[in-house]
Amino acid sequence: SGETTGTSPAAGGASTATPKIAAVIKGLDNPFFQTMKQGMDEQAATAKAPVTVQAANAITDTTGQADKLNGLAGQDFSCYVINPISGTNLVQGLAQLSAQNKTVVNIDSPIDAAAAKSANVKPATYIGTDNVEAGKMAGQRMTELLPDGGEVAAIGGIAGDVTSGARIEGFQQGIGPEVKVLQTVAANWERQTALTAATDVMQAHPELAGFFVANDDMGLGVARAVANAGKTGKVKVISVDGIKDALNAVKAGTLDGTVAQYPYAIGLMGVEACQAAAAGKTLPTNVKAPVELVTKENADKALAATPKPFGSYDDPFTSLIK
Amino acid sequence: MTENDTPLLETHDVSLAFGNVRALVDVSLTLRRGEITALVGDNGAGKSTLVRCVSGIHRPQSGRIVFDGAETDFRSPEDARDAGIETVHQNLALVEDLTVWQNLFLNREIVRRLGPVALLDRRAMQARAREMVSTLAVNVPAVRSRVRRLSGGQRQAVAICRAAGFSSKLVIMDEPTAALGVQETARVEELILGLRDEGHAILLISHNFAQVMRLSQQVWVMRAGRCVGGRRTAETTGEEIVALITGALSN
Amino acid sequence: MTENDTPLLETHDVSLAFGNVRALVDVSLTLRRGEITALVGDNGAGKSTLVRCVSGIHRPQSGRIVFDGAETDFRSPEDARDAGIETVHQNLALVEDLTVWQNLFLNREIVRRLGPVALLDRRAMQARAREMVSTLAVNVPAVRSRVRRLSGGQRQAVAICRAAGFSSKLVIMDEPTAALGVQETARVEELILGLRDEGHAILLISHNFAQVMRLSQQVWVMRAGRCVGGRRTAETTGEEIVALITGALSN
Amino acid sequence: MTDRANATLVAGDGERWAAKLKDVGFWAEWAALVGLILLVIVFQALNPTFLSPGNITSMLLAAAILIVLAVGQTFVIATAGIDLSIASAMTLGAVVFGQAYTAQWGLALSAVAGVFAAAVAGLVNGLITAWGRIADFIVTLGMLSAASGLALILADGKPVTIIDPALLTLSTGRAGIFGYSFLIAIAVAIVAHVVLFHSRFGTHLLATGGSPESANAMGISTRRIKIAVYTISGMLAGLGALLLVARVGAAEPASNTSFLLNSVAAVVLGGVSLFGGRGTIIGPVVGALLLTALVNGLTLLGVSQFYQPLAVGVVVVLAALLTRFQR
Amino acid sequence: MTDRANATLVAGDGERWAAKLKDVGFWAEWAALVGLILLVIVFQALNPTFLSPGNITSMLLAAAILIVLAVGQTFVIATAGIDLSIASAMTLGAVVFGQAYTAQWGLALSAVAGVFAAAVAGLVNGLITAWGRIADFIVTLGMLSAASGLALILADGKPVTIIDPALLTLSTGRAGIFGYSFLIAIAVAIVAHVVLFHSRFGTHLLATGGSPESANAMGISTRRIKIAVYTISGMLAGLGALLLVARVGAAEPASNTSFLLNSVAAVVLGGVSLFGGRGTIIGPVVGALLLTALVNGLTLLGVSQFYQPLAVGVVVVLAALLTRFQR
Ligand SMILES: Nc1ncnc2c1ncn2[C@@H]1O[C@H](COP(=O)(O)OP(=O)(O)OP(=O)(O)O)[C@@H](O)[C@H]1O
Ligand SMILES: Nc1ncnc2c1ncn2[C@@H]1O[C@H](COP(=O)(O)OP(=O)(O)OP(=O)(O)O)[C@@H](O)[C@H]1O
Ligand SMILES: [Mg+2]
Ligand SMILES: [Mg+2]
Repeated sequence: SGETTGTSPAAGGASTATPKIAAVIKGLDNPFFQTMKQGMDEQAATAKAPVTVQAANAITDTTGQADKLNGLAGQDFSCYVINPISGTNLVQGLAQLSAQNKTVVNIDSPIDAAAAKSANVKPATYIGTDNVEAGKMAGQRMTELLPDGGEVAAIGGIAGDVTSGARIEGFQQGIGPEVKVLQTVAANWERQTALTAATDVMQAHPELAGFFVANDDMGLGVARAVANAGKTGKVKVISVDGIKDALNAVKAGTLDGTVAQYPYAIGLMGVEACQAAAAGKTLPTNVKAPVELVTKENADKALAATPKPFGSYDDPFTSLIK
Repeated sequence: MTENDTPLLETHDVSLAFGNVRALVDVSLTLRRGEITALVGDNGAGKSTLVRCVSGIHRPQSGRIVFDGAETDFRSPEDARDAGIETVHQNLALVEDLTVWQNLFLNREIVRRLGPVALLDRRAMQARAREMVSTLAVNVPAVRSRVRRLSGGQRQAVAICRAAGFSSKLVIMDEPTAALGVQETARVEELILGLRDEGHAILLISHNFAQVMRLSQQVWVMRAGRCVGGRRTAETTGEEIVALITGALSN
Repeated sequence: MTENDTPLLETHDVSLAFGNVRALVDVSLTLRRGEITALVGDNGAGKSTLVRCVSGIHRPQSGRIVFDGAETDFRSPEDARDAGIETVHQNLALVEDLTVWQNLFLNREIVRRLGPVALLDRRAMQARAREMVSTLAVNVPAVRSRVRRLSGGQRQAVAICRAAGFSSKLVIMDEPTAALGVQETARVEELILGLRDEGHAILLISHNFAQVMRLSQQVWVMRAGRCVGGRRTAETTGEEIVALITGALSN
Repeated sequence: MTDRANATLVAGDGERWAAKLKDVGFWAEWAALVGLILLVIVFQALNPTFLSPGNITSMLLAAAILIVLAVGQTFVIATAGIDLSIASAMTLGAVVFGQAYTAQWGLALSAVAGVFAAAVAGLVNGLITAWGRIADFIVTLGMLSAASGLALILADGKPVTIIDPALLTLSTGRAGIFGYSFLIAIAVAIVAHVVLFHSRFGTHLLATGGSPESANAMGISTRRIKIAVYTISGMLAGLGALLLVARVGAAEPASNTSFLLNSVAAVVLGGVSLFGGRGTIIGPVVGALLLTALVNGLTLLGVSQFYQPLAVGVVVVLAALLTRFQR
Repeated sequence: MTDRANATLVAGDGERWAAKLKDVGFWAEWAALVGLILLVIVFQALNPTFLSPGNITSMLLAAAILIVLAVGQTFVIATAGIDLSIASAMTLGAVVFGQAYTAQWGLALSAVAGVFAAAVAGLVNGLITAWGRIADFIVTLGMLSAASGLALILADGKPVTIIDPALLTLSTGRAGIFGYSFLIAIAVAIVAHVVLFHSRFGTHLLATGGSPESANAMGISTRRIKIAVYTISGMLAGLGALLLVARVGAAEPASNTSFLLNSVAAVVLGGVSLFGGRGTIIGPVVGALLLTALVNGLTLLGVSQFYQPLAVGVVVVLAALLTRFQR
C-alpha cells in the first residue's frame, strides 16, 4: 500500500515550489477513501512532494477527525487537503490554519459556508462531486430501468448521516413520477445489515421493483439479498461509489448500476491544487470532479480504467502546474 | 412509671415465607425496657429473619410489630434506625471497600457546614472511630484501613462498635460474639451490660448458652419458624431451654 | 511404626506480611497423626493466615512447611487438596450461586464416561449430597437450593460436610462451629471425633475453650502473628492457655 | 439422625413443578421468551407477512450469527467477564479466511485458518486477563482495537469477494424452514448447553464467575477457566466469521460494532447476570431471536428509520422489565 | 484499655508515606499517570512537536469533552453500574440545544434546554434501574438506542450549524496554554472529587457500589443514590454536548459511539473497578488525557491509518498492565 512519505525537513526546504502536504480524510475502513488516498499518494510521488494522510477512525467520528487536523495543524505543512465529515466539524482547526496563512484545499464534502465565514476560513478551492447530483443520476437511471414505474426502497447508511441523506435526497429528485420510494432503511454502512434489511423489505413488499443503496458496499449486500430471493434482474439495484467489486458486479449483472464518483481523481486533484498553490497560481474556486454512471454496457471500460475514470474529464490544475 | 411498664417491642403473629420456605410462622414475643432479652434456636430456625423484620429489611407478610407503644411499618432500615433500633447483623453489613471509620459512621457522618455545603469532618470521625474501636478490639485495626483487610473477629468488633456507638432505644445483636476470641468476647459482654445499665434494651441472639444464661433476663426460643416458648432466665435452666429448642418439651 | 512417629505436618519459621502488617512471624509448630490439634489465639492473631499458607492459598514469604514427611511447596489449593489436605475456611469458600450439591462436589464431581465425553452424574451427586448433609444439619436444606438462600449455620454445615466427605490425611477446620446451634455443634463434634477415630488428623481452630479442652490432644497458641507456645491438652488448664493468649504468661 | 419434618425441608419432586410455576422467579428466567412471544403476537397482528414461512426462514437465518456470538459471550459473561472484542475477532477471522482463500489455500484450510485466527485473539485475551490480572473490560477493549487494526492491515483495507458453491449452499440452503446456518447455530447452542450444565468444566466456570476466591480455595484454577472461556469465545467468533462470509459473499475488514452490543444485549436479555456465576444458554439464544425479530418486524411495518432506534430502545427496556423479579 | 503494641497496629502518619511508596498497590493507583508520562516521553523523543505549547493546547482541548464524560461515567461505575447511553445523551443534548437555538431561544436558554434534556435521559435511566430492578447495562443500552432515536427525530436527521461568537470563544479562547473548555472540564473534575470524597453523598455512593445490602441495612437509600448518579451522568453528558457543539460548530444527530467506549476506557484505565465501591476522579481524568495523547501522538508521528488501531490496542493493554498489582 502507499506508505506515507517521511517528513524530513530537507524535503520542505528544498524548493519553495514543492508543497509539503497534509491531508485529513474521512475513514479508511471504506475502500472509497482508500482510493482517494491512492490518488493522493500517486500524484505526490509524481510531484516528488511529501504527503501525510490521516483519517478519522470511522466515517462518523467527527471529533476524532477534528483532533487529527489539530494535531497536524501545529506542524510545518504548507498545504492542507481536507475532506470534512460534516460541514463544520473541522472549523476550529481550519481557523488555526487560516491564521497561519496556510493553503487549504477542500475536497469531496464542502465546508459549511457560514461556518467558514465566521471562523475566517477561506479554502483555496473546492474539488468534489455533489452527492445530491450522484443520487439524482441514480434516480434517473432507475426511472429508465423501470419504464412502467414501480415501488422502490432506499437503503441508507447510519440514520442521520449527511452523505447518505444527500444521496437519497438526490435519488428522490431524480426519479420520475412513476417511481415511488416506499421506505428508507438505515443499514449503518454495513453489508450484512443491508443484506438483512433488503431481505426484510422484500418480505414486506413482494412486488418491490428496485433498491437504491447509498454506497457500493451495502449495494453488494443488497444484490446478494436479491439473488438469494431469486429476483436478480427483476429487482433492480443501483448504488453509488464505483468501487472495483461493484464494477465487477455490474459487469456480472447482479448490480444494475453504480454511480462512480472517482475518489482517485478527487485525491489526485487535491494534491495538484497544492502544487499549483505552491507555484503561486490562482486556483479556480469550484472544481467539479468526474461522475459517471456505470452500467453493464460500459462496465468493461470502467473496470479497465479503475481507479481512474474511463471517460475524459476536465482537470483545470494540469495546466496550472505544467 | 407507666411508660416503663409497656413492653418496648412486641411482635404479634408475624409471618414471612420465601417461596415455599416458611421462615416465620405466627411469631409473637415481647421485649421489656432496660433488659437483655435472648433469642435462641437451631440454625435456620428463623432468628435472623425475625431480626430483619424488626430492623426494616424485610416486611412481614402478616402480623404486627409494635415498637415503643406505636405500631410500626418500617419501609426501610432507615425508618428503623430513625425510630431508635440499631442492629448488628449476622452478616455484619459492612462495606468491605470502605475504611473502618467510614463504616462506623455510615449514614451517620459528621459534617462541617461551610455555608450551603456540608463537608465531611474526616478528622473528627477518625479520632472518634479510634476511641470506639479500641474499647473492644485487642489487635486494634487501623481505622484508616479497609474492612476487606480485617480478620473475621476484627470485623465483628467494628460492627458491634457501630451499633453501640449511637444512642438508641434498642440494640439488636445477631450472634455478636460468634467469631470473637476470649478477650474480645469478655469485652463485648461488658459492653452489652454497660449498654443495659445505661438504659438501652438489648436483643441478643446467641448459640452460646453459658452466655445467654449469664447475660439475659428473658429467653425466647424459636423452632422451625415458630416461637415455641419464653422463660425468665432466672426461673429456667439450660436443660429446659435445650428441650424447648429440640422440641423434646413443648409449651 | 516409624511412619506414625514422624509428625504429619510441621511448619518451620513460617513468616508472611501483608504490606506492613506482619500476619505471621516465624511460626513453628507440629501436628501429630491421628490426633486433634487445636490452634487458639485472639482475633487477628494470624490463625487463618497460617491455615491459608498450609492449604496453598498464600505462599509463605519465608520458612518451610513439611507435610507427611516431604517438604511441600503448594502453588495452589489444588496441590494441597491433592496432597491430602481438606480445609473448612473461616469464610466457608462456598459459591453462593451454586446449589448445595454443586458446592459439596466442587472440583470433586462425579462423572459418567460416555466414550470420550465425561458428563456429570447429577443424580448420584444429589443422592450422596442428601446423605452427607442430613448427618449434620437439623433443619436440612434442600440440596438443590442455592447456597445464597441458606442460613448462616446451614452454610457452615455444608462447608464441613464437604471437607469431611472426601478422604484425606488432614482436615483443617477454621472455627467450624462458630455459627452453629447447640444440636449442630454436638453433631460436628461427634463428626470430628469420628474422623479422628478413622485415622484422620484434624487441625481445629476455635475460640470455644470448653470445646478445645473437650476434643483436642494438643493445643498451640498464637499471639500477634507468633506461635507463643504449645501444650498437651491433658497437661494444661484453661487458665494457662488464656494466660498464653493474653501474654500474661510467656513460654 | 433421620430427617425431621420441618419448615425448611423443601417439597418432593412432584410438588416442585407446581411451586415453580407459582414462583415469579421462574417466570423471570423465561422473560426473554415471554417478550419474544408478545413481540411475535403484536407484529403478526399488525402485519400478517411476519409469520409467513419465508419471513421466518429469513429471520432465523439473520439470527444465526448473533446466536453463535451470544453463546460465546455467555461463556465469558458467566465468569463475570465481558468480551468486547468478539465482533473484531470475527472481523479478523473473516479477513484471514478471505486472504487464505484468495491465496488458494482451498476452502477447508482457509476456514480453519479463519477460526484459528479468531481463537488466537481470544486466547490472547484470556492469557492477558488471567496472568496480567487486568480487568476483562480493558483487555478486550484493547483487543477490539488491535484485532480490527490487524484485520485492516491484512486486508489492506479492502474487501475480498468470495464466491464458493459450498459457502453459497451454507448461506442459502435449508431443511424445511430452517436454513443451514441457523441449524449450525442451534447445534452450537446445544453443545454449549451440555458443556455448561453437564460437564465439570461448566460447573467450574460458574464457580469461577460466582466466587473466584472460593473456586480457588477448592483447587479450581480460575486462570485456566478464564483462558478457556476467552478461547471459546474467540473460536465461536471465528465460526461466526465463516457464517458472515458465507452470508455476504465477501470478507471485509469492516468493524461490525453492532454485533458487539447486540451480543451482550442478547445475553443480558436472556437473563444472564453480568456479575457472573449464573447463566443459561437458552436465554441468550432467545434474546438473540428477540433482537432479530424486533428489527425485522419494524422493517416489515415500514417504521421510519428515525423512529426505529427509539422503538428498539423502548422494547429492549420493556423486555428487560419482565426479568425484574429475577434474583 | 489502651492500645497495645501489636502486629496489626499501623504506623503513624510520618511513616505512612514511606510505607505507601514501598507498596506496589500505591503505584498501581497511579498507573494511568505513569502510563501517560511514559507515553509523553516516547512521543516527545520521536517527534519534538509533541510537547510544543500549541500541541499541548490542542491536546488538552481535545481531551475536554472526554474528561467531562469520564467524570460522569466514574460516578455511575463507582455504584457498580455503567452508563452506555452517555454518548447518546450527549447527542440528544446537542440536538435539543441546536433546535432551541435555531428556534431563537437565545444561547443561554438553549444551553439550559440541552443540558436539561440530557439530564432527563439520565434521570430516566436512574428511575428504571432503581425501581425496575433491571441491570444497568440493559437499561442504558435501551437508552442508547432511544436517545439517539429521539435526537434523529427532533433533528429530522439533519445537522444544524450553530455560529455564535460566545461558543466560538468557548471553543477557541484560552488562558495561557489552557483552553476554556479544558478549564471547564478541570473545574468539573474538582467539584466531582469534592463530592465523591468529602460529602455524605459520596460516601453513600461508594457504599452503594461496594455492598448494596450493607448500605441498605444502614438505612442508605440505594435507589436514591442510583437515580442521583445517573442524573449526574446525564447532566455531564449535557455539558459535554455544549462543549461538543462549540467544538464542531454544529449540532448533529450523529451517534458519538467512540465517546462511549472511550469514556469507559478512561475510567478503567484510571484504576476504577467496574465492580463498584472504589474510585478516584484524578484517575479517569488522567485516563482521558492518556487516550487523547495516544491518538494525537500517533497522528503526529504519521503512523499509517491501518496501524493506528493496532497501536491503540497495544498501548491500552500495556497501560492497564501497570495496574496489575492493584487490588
Ligand atoms: N432470602 C431468603 N430466601 C430464601 N430463603 C431464606 C432467605 N433467608 C432465609 N431463608 C431461609 O429461612 C430459614 C430461616 O433462616 P434464618 O437466617 O432466619 O435462620 P437463623 O435462625 O438465623 O439461623 P442461624 O442460627 O443459622 O443464623 C432458613 O431455612 C433459610 O434457608
Ligand atoms: N489479605 C490481607 N491483607 C492485609 N491484611 C491481612 C490480610 N489477611 C489478613 N490480614 C491481617 O493479618 C492479621 C491476621 O489475620 P487472620 O485472619 O489470620 O487472624 P485470625 O487469627 O484468623 O483472627 P480471627 O480469630 O478473628 O479469625 C490481621 O491483622 C489481619 O488484618
Ligand atoms: Mg441467623
Ligand atoms: Mg480467622
